[in-house]
Amino acid sequence: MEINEIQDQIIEDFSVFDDWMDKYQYIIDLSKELKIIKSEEKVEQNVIKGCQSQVWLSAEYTNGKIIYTADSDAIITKGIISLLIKVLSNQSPESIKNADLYFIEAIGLKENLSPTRSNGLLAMIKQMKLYAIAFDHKENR
Amino acid sequence: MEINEIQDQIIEDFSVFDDWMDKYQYIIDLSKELKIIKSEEKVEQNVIKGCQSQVWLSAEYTNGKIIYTADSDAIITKGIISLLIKVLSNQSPESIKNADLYFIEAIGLKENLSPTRSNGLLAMIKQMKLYAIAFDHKENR
Amino acid sequence: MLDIQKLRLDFPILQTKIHGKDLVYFDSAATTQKPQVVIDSIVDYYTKYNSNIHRGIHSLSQLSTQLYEDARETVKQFINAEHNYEIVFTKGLTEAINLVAFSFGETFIKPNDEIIISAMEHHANIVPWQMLCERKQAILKIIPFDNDGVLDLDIYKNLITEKTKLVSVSYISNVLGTKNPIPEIIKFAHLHNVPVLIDGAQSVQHEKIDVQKLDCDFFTIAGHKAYGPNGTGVLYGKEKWLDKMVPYQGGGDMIKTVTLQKTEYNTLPFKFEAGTTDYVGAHALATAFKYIESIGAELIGNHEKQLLSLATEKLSKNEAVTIYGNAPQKSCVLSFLVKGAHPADVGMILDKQGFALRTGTHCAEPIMQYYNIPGTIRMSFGMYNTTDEVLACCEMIDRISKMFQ
Amino acid sequence: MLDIQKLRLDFPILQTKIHGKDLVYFDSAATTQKPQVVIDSIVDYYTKYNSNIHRGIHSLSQLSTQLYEDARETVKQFINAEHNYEIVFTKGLTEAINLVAFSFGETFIKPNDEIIISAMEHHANIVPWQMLCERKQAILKIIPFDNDGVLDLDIYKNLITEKTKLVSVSYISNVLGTKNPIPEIIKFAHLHNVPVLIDGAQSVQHEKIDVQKLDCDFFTIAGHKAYGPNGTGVLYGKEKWLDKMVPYQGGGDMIKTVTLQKTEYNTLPFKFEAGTTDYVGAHALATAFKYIESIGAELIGNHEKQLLSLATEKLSKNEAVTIYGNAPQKSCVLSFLVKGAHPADVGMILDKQGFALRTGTHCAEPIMQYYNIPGTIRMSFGMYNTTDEVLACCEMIDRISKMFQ
Ligand SMILES: Cc1ncc(COP(=O)(O)O)c(C=O)c1O
Ligand SMILES: Cc1ncc(COP(=O)(O)O)c(C=O)c1O
Repeated sequence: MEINEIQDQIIEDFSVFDDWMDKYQYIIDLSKELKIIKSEEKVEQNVIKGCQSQVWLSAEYTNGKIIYTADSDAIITKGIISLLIKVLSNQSPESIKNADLYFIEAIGLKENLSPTRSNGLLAMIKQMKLYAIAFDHKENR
Repeated sequence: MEINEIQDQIIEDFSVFDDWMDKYQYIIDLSKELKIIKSEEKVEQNVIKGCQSQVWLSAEYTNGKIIYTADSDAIITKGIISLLIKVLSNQSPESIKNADLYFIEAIGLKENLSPTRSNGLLAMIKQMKLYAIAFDHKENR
Repeated sequence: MLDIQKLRLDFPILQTKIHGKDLVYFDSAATTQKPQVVIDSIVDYYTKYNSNIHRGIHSLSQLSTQLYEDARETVKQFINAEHNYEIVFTKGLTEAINLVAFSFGETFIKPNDEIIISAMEHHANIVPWQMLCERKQAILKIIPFDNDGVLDLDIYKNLITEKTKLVSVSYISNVLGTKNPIPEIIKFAHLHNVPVLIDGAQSVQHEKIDVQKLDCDFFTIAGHKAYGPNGTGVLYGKEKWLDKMVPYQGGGDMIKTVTLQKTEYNTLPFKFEAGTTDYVGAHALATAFKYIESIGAELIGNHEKQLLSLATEKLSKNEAVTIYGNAPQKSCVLSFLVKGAHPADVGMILDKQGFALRTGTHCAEPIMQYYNIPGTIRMSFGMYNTTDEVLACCEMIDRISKMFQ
Repeated sequence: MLDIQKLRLDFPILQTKIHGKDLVYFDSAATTQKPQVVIDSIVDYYTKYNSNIHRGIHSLSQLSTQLYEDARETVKQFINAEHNYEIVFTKGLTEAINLVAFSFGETFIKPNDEIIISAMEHHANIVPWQMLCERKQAILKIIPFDNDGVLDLDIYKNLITEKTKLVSVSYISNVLGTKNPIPEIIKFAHLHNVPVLIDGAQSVQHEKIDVQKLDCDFFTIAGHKAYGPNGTGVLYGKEKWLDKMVPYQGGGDMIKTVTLQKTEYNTLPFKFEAGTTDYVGAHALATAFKYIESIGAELIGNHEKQLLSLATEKLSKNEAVTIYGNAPQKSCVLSFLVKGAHPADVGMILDKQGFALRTGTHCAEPIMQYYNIPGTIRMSFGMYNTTDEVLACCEMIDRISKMFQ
């Protein structure tokens, strides 16, 4: 599926919730689906530090696609990462680089990505895109 | 003359002025009448420091009366000192000690004696009374 | 009894809506909200009296100087200091401690001297001492606490030696809520002629403080945590210490005379108030202290203790909740964790329901290291909180905790 | 052209009566009055947004953090810094200089190193360096000025040696009004790899400052002198210096991790912002800077220069008046004395007529020592002063000076 198709799917999934508690319950459930980063990759180098919670991110490049794995010590962050990976993992560097992640705002999670939130999510998206740029660059050399 | 008579006289003198400029002109003129402290007494020990201007004060005790001499580097302060000396000099320690200097408020100079003014006047009055207490004490021993 | 509903009207921000819900503000340990009188006192100042102090000769400056020195007198009375020149206005509690760390440190601390703090201190009462000890090759010693969050006084007494130069501890822990045995700590230190600094960040807003009765050598206050404005703080110090200490910052007002060769410092308290002070802040802080007095420190403290008991009782019933800090003497804050959830998870969901609780390490990482936790969720109380708010929050925490099981 | 009458309405305090007369405020060099927008920004903050920052998770804290960081961005743009982390909020200019004196001093100054200041500095730019030099056995060297109040650049150039570690001079003298040749001073220092700190107390309120164009290494601002609130200040520092400097105060927010054994410091600018900062003040300061921009720094500066010229012209005609400071490049203040009178005498009578002028040494005693005078009377200008006010004041000074002849 393409990035935007996935995003639209997520937006639809979320549209059934009219209550923050249900939305968060769903995100908590999603956290369990996260493709967890291998424990040997949970190293300093792959950590993205927020003030409150931490995020680990790793990326592999195979067959023209990037596969991300990640983890966080906060469940909601993990749930949101799970969504981000659904959207961006298994896509080409090119499309990741150019992705406009409009679903975040649409499902009401934009503020989780504000720079003041400091939960590492904003930095994580940056890092995901940096991986895409790096692999794209390698590819085109 | 007694302290209060002199005070009443000063209040009367000032009552003719309905303008601050005239009042200050009069105070400036009064500054010239000040019985200036002897230059050899203008020493550190006799100085009363304000933030802005300085006051020197000395006292002599003869025939049961205290004679004050003083000086200041500010003219208006000098004028006010001149008034204070008119009122308190040549009086007995007892009456100086107990003097209520109501003329200051009556002629509108109260704020010149506020602690924030820091022109040394408030400290000077204290010092004048301290001299009175000291001489009174000596007397009664 | 406090009429909380009436009192709440004094705090305009309490009318705020958060995500469409009524704001329930349980973050007063981080900063309290401000009553209208305090806000008004700032507006009034800038509208009617503002002028630089330094005892200028013109009327506004005179007035402004007067208001500033009146504020000092108010603070002096509020904590019952002996002299008003023992009250130094600072920009905050952190600065007050740093001032002592520098000025006391430069004056009295030599290599191998010892300073004692506790393991439950806020970073503001740790880092300045670490920095000082590094600069002076002095040694920082730590009073540990037990699992309930109670300081070990036996160990404390053994820590004091001939080399001890200062003890610095908090009145109340901002994480564990422990009310430390300050009188005992001070008495013992004084037996050995060691002065004691009290981090009073969590103090005057909850109970009447009498620095003479405590006999502390230094006491520090965070204005913004005591219903006063941001950027204000108080350092109380006994004259005998302040007088001997070298100045902290150099500049206007802290000097008697300056030549390019040599400077003579001013008397107390000005020696420690370099530069244009925040005289507006000082006035507003004095207004806050008067406000606390008008409500009654004891009434406020009792009310807050009721809230703490109620919250403790409710949360204790939830098996997924662990409370950190179970000292018998406790006040003003309640730290906890929900099983399976990061503190941020819980804080975030609570926020969506209008509950403002702080999550994280609360600038007291050594406490987190002790319990080996990433942080806590902290409910903290101000005079304006109600039992209804506590009940609603505890219910919400119950609901949230189920989501993570 | 500025519409001064309209602009004056922005400043509520200007409606004040002093001894029954209209207040004529000529003391802006000590502190400026505040426009309504700045006052409102404080009220708004406490009424709608107040919460401690430290990037807490709840909405108010998020909002408050955002407003604080927005303020930093505003300041960054206002002085055209390269990075917003080069902007450190302080409680005032005096603190900003003390911060550099300590942190630069601890990091870079060794015995016999030299620091250069000028003889016309405010105590805030003298005493911290004296204190540092005493602590580090370093040497303070002084650039002299001539009778007109102009720095001697030849001597300055000879003062710089291999041992020079820092030059610290004021942008504009708060007594003499001299606008110092800062670009030249900086260029020469940089030829010798010596960094330069600018005391910008009298700067941003009078003209546009571009720290990148100036290429200064440190620039300091007094918020309350630039239409902002009390208790605020800014230290701008080039990353390359700030980054290497040890922290100044220890406490919350300036750390990355704390253990009882060892602390790791935070990145810029937080490393230098220990404790709860005055985020409300920072926001109000940003509001003041936006206000200055909305009026136009150049228009303000030109208007004030006209006032200065007019006052200079009028007072020069009075033979009993001596003006101190006659540099060709002059701005914002006019210092003078009246023959036969102490400055306080003149200030006191002026006050009775509603004119607020500062008298005394203006915290720059070495200037007084140079001229061998007890102080000066200082007329200083803000954007809200009018030519009518200047004329009325000069006439009054003429009248007063006659009283003392
Ligand atoms: C040139 C100069 N430097 C420094 C200062 C000190 O500023 P503040 O007292 O606001 O810290 C002033 C204020 O009078 C000044 O005019
Ligand atoms: C116990 C304690 N000490 C010190 C501080 C630091 O206070 P401030 O940041 O206001 O200087 C706090 C505030 O969180 C605290 O709770």
